Amino acid sequence: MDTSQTLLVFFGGLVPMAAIAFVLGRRKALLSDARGARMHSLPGQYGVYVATWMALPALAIGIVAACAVLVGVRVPAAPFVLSFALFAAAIGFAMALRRVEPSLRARNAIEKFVYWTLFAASLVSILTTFGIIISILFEALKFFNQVSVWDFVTGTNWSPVASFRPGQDVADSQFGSVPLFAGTFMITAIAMTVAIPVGLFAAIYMSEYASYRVRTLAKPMLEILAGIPTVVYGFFAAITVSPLVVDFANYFGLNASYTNALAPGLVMGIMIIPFISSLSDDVINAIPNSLREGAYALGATKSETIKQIVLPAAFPGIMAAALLGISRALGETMIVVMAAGLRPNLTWNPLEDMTTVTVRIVDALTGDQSFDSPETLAAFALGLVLFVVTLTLNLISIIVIRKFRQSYE
Amino acid sequence: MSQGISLTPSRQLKKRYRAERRFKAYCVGALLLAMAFLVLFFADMIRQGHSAFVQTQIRAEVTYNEDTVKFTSEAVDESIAPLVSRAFFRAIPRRVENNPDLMGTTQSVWLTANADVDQYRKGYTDRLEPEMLSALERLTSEGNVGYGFNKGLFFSGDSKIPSNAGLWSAFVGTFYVMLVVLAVSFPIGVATAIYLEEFAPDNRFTQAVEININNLAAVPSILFGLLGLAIFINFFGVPRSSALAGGLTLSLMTLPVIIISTRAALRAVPQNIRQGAQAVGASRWQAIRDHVLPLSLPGILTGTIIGVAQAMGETAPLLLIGMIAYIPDAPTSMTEAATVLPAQIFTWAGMPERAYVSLTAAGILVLLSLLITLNATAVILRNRFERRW
Amino acid sequence: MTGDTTQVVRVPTMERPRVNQSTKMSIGDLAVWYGEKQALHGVSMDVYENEVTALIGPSGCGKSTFLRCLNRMNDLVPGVRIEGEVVLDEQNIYAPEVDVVELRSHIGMVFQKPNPFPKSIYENIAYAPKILGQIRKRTDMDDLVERSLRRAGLWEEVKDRLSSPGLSLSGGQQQRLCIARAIAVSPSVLLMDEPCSALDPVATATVEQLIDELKENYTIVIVTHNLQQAARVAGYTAFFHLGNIIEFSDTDSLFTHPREKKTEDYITGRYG
Amino acid sequence: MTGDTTQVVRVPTMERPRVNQSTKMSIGDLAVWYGEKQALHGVSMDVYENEVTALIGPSGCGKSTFLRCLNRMNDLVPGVRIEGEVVLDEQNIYAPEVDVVELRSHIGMVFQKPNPFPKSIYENIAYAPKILGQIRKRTDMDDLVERSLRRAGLWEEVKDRLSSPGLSLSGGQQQRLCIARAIAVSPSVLLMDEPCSALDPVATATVEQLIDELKENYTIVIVTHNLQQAARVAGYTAFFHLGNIIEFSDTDSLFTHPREKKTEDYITGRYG
Amino acid sequence: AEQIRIVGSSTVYPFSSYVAEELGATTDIRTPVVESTGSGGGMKLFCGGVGDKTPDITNASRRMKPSEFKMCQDNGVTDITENVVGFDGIVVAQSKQDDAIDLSREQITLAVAAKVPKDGKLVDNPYNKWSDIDSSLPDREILVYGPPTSSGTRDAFEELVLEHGSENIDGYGEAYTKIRQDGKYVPSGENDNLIVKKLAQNKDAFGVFGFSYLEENRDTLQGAKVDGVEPERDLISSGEYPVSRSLFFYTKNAHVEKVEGMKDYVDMFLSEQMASDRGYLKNLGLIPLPEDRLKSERSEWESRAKLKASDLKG
Ligand SMILES: Nc1ncnc2c1ncn2[C@@H]1O[C@H](COP(=O)(O)OP(=O)(O)OP(=O)(O)O)[C@@H](O)[C@H]1O
Ligand SMILES: Nc1ncnc2c1ncn2[C@@H]1O[C@H](COP(=O)(O)OP(=O)(O)OP(=O)(O)O)[C@@H](O)[C@H]1O
Ligand SMILES: [Mg+2]
Ligand SMILES: [Mg+2]
Ligand SMILES: O=P([O-])([O-])[O-]
Repeated sequence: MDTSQTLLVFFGGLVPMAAIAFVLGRRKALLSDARGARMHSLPGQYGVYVATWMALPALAIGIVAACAVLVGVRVPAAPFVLSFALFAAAIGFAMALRRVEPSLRARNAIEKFVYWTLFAASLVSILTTFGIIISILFEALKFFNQVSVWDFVTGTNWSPVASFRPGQDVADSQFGSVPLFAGTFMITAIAMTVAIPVGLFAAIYMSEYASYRVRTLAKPMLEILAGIPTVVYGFFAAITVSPLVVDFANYFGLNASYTNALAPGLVMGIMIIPFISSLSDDVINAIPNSLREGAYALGATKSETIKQIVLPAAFPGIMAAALLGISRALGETMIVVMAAGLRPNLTWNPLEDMTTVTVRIVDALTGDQSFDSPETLAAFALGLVLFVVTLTLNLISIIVIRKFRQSYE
Repeated sequence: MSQGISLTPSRQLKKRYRAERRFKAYCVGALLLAMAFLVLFFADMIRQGHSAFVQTQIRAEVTYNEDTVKFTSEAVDESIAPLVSRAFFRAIPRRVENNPDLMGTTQSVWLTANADVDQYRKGYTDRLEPEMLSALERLTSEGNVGYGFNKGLFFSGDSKIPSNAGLWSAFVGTFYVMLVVLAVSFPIGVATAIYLEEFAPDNRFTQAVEININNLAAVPSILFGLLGLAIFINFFGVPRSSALAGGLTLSLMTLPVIIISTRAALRAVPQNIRQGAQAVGASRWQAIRDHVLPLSLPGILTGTIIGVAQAMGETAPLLLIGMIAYIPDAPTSMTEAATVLPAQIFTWAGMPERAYVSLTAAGILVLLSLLITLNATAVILRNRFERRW
Repeated sequence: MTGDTTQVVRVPTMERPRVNQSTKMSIGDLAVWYGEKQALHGVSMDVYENEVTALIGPSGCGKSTFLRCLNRMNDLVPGVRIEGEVVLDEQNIYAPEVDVVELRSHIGMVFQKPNPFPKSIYENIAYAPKILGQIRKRTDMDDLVERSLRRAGLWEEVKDRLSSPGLSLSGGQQQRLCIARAIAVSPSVLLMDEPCSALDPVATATVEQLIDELKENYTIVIVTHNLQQAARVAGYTAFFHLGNIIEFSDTDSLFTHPREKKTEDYITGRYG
Repeated sequence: MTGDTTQVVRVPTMERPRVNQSTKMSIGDLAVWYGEKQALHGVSMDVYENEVTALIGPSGCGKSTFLRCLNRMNDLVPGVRIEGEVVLDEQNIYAPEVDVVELRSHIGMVFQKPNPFPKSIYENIAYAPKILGQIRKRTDMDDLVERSLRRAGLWEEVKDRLSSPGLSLSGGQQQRLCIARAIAVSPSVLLMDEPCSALDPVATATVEQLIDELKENYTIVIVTHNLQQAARVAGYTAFFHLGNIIEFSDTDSLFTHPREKKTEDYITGRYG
Repeated sequence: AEQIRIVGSSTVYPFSSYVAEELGATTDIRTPVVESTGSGGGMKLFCGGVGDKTPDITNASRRMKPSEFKMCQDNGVTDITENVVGFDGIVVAQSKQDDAIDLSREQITLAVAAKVPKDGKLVDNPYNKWSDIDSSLPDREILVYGPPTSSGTRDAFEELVLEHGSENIDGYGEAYTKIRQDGKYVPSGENDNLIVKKLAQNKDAFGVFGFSYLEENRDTLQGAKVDGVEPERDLISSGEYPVSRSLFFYTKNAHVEKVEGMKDYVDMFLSEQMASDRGYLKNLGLIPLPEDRLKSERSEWESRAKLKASDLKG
């Protein structure tokens, strides 16, 4: 029996059984009700109670067995597991049905079940974070077995040697990640130079000046910017903006590479505008109107009120929004994969090409090096650092925003 | 006693008003800049992509006989054959097989030209051999060359022959992937949101979960790709490149979006509705199920649509789980290899042939119209059902 | 008006029988904390059967908190801690074996802001009897809906549009709908937290009259910030201040001969 | 208490000179709409110089709306429409040539909830004189800050911590800070919208006393929901109801011999 | 499985996917899925085991490494057939508007190696212009766009040009190790339209990439002669052009019977119509095998010749 058949039998058996359990549980409750007993819960609730107790043990066994198979532990054959599960279901059913009595608090039991189900769902997000960490950590550790963390973090030279043929000396490789992070930060800085002023001023306009109609028009427009997929931005950066930057640079007698850092930086900035503007918009709107009125009542003009009262009050929130924007820019992949260079380059000149952490990750994992070569493993090390950096930024800004919101609630 | 105070602007106030106007101009300017970019972007995409929606077609006499089934390029005139897309010739044997009546006939049909001819006519490249050029000129003067709607763009799968390449398999793949995303992230996301908003005690653990969710919403997408590769494919053995693998990976990315917007929707339902229900003897869950959820449904759906739209445009994680590959046939199940629209766009963007540039832009236009439709639906839903309490 | 004149505000009160009342609820040493903050400091009092008891006091003194302890609605507030006992018909409702959901179906509650469910008028009334399993047959339910609406004095106004949304009613009608909803499950006690403060004078009068009728069958506890309202509808009044009961007695004596200085200061408008 | 007894609530009032007052502001036929909804229906009244005028009336009757028309704060509400005239020192403040920003610097305002800026105490006071360009020198500013705080009776309490944030003060101190802030630019009229409703009794008493002192130099209009407060602080009182002025006269007569039935019903607590 | 899965080299990917498409279009077999994972990544997946979830064929732009072969064996992938399907020339291209140029491998080495001999010692590469290396070369800045370290093409370029070059340069005492990092050699994506623009715009620059890419952009690019030989198809095929490598694919024989169409796919790949000198893949830039070599590859395939560890040594 293959997996899908097993699943079919499993659920094919479970669903009708649960239905029967429901009917029987409900019937028993109705009977005692008819006999005049004062039932604690509704008859249907007893039905659900019995069905749940029937299905739960079977599901538990199924899940345990499935996990065991996946992890590679030897388990009895599928038919055996199946019959075992059905047996457990039958026992659960019998016990639950026996307990259906007027004093049984079926509603409370269901309530509990719902609670734990919801709770279990909320664990998925935690598991996701663990999943990310696990999937990066082990490979990253393998890498750090070969390359010292210190060299990785402080080295300014990134030049892995191909490890295709036997005899190539991998020890000649250098994995100094500074140039990669420098490139990443350069592009991020360019992006934020675009995104923060434009996003913030646009947010101010929309929350303080714009009429209702302008706002209902402009907001969705900005949301479109947020909805454009990054692969599309990447194409635009590579095909349209990069050549434009080169032409511009040439016009001023400057030399620009086709994979300059400026083009992806600019486009990334545009991508981040809506993040900044909508977060700032939130934050500015959270400033109570009473502060504005206080300033107006003293004879302040609108811009004075905004600049001197609203913005300073909103500053922590805006700061946090900017941090979130930065974290997004650091981790952005498609734009730089398509439009930034591959050359680790430590420079201040944004017209030169430079590479970024995410570009390197993608390049190493989709490139030709073997899976256990240091360069491939380096991708995980880079991923780990990236995760830690963005995690830190996210945490700071999430906490700041929470605090900020609380202080104005 | 202040007598006769002046209520007209003083000189100093006039100066303040100038600063006022300047500041407002910055704000308007910022918004206009963002809008201008949007316009520029769309104009550019349309400029690059519009031509891919039509294709050069050439009318020619096609002869079907034993010979031409074998040596397919002889089915049309020798001078015309080099202008016609290879996709036509290679399909001749099967076409005859499926429709034996064709055998021995000669028909005048419109054939799709190959990419070189197409690109030449659209003014992108100029590299036709002299014989081809003269043949093309002759055909044009005879009225046997024209543009036709590029049906293949929508109804055929990927191809290495640009004139034959289309988005169909990516459409179907996207559909499957989104099914998975919905099936996984909607129930889990809504359940998580209900738990956090309605049930969770205010303790460290809950706070950790909340912060974790907000963090997940901002974790670089490429890291989700690493997760998909390590956990779903390598550990759980989900088939590589499959809609299931892609969908599960994207589900985890969509989850925070749905959770956050569902929580907002739940929070918008006034507390007194819950209290009213509980005060008449409804349990907590009954109050939520019967009153809160129905009221917050529009908000939940809006968030879900936006989350799905976001997932639909995601590419980076798919790079790592094998969905960026040559997959021309539409998948027929969750476990078959599938590709999605943004992945297809990425593939085309990297193709060396020039014809793929406009195909890429056309693909982008198609994807964007899908996404904008989805988002517009969400906005309309939100405006329609938004309730002020 | 020069010098220290005294200004007279008339408060009419109504006739009320002065029989010896039996105790419906008895609250003993009730203390409530919200997190670190203590909102009630060991409050004790009795609620008499088929009587209206008013709770008055300045804003934030704990009236609502006290009221919400009587049907354990306060359990829902995160971080709340409650000590002491509330005995309803000889049973402490804070005893571990008490099922709160069950309890609340015996003690109805009406809130400050009318909060009908965003459903039809009919469903507003029918919801609770349905989920409590009290009524199963459609015709029984129709009867119950009519009976409840009649009691709340709303039947004539809405009988032709039972399926229109509860929110389409005016504020006063909504509040009476909420009262109808509360009495549909036949509770024995009715708690009301400033039920008229969001209503206009006409609606207020209607609701006050309704309260007067309901006390035939229900024990009613009402929070109000309107002293005159307390004087008009309540047989007994408790004056709260900073989480303590300062004075509790029959309404007449409390208003005419307050025993405590604080009470007097409050009812003469020196603070609040 | 049986039968139709009358209950007495004492309202102490203070000595007040009965001189003929000159008019500071004169409101003529003021009507306000919020969108379709009319909130004021042609209200006319005078505000006398160096007097306290109280506005009373049930919730939603238009008191705040009226008050906010006096310094054109209502202009800021989206969708508002205002008709009629408000004359300040012989000039209609709704005339086209009037500059609102200039106007507001002449008419101070204090709000229901204390709203100090999230800045230091010093900066809270210095903010307006600075942007208005009234004071340039640092020492002048120091003087002004001290003077304003003294007037608001706050100087002694805060003189050692002028640089700590305004929000670190208690509610009553914050409200006095807001008053100090308002008088720092030497307005001629001071508007107050329920300035004590968020304060405790002690803070309320301090602010009331402050108002009493300020009326030496300022014309004050105050909205209050506390009838006793109106009686305590105001020389004149206007009773609003459903967007109309029902009655406007000196406070004593309004409370002791209301001319209108509605006024009487309101001050005796039949509604509101 | 009902669908053939092919992974591996990005260099072979265009040819492989073209054949896949042809197979899908002309027969009832489902079009195989072709993923470009790089030679190394392909080997990893391919050698991961036998069965549904593993690929049937992997392409490679180099031979399987013994370590990879061992991994295959360990995972039960024991019956593998190896085929060469053609050659890939690695070209040094420049703008068509430049003067034609002839570079020796030694000159290229001196231009891009990290260390070069100077006065008997190995020093950091001092050359900025080609004319610094040899006065007969043009007065052009050295600027080479070439494959990144993650690419097999880079590896081949280093092996076939730089190692070879360094061995022939006097004074290059130790083995060549590295390409210079000072910006004269710019790693660039291989399948990147930008590289064409870069070369068209910057007349100084050279680009290093696969022959097929030059073929596709003949209208703007020209190839430099290497050691006096033009990068022409025939010259690469005959081995006269010095920088070329073989392209391989490996077939998992255990799957041939189970996966519908695998045989047809390989047959088609090796057919006249595709791989021969008159075949279609030529148009995509594949350098076909000489006729007899192609025949022998076909017979290897027919007999499902089993790859042995000893084949891979040397
Ligand atoms: N959920 C809560 N969390 C924290 N503190 C609370 C909460 N609810 C009430 N409090 C505090 O408990 C005290 C008593 O509040 P309560 O609402 O019982 O007063 P009240 O007498 O009903 O006032 P009001 O007349 O304004 O309704 C107040 O100081 C209030 O701030
Ligand atoms: N911004 C607004 N938009 C629409 N309607 C408003 C607005 N502000 C006030 N109103 C309405 O105008 C009427 C008068 O409101 P106003 O705030 O002036 O009353 P008020 O007498 O100050 O009441 P309160 O004592 O509750 O403060 C009310 O019905 C109110 O609902
Ligand atoms: Mg209360
Ligand atoms: Mg008001
Ligand atoms: O993908 P490669 O051919 O360069 O290994």
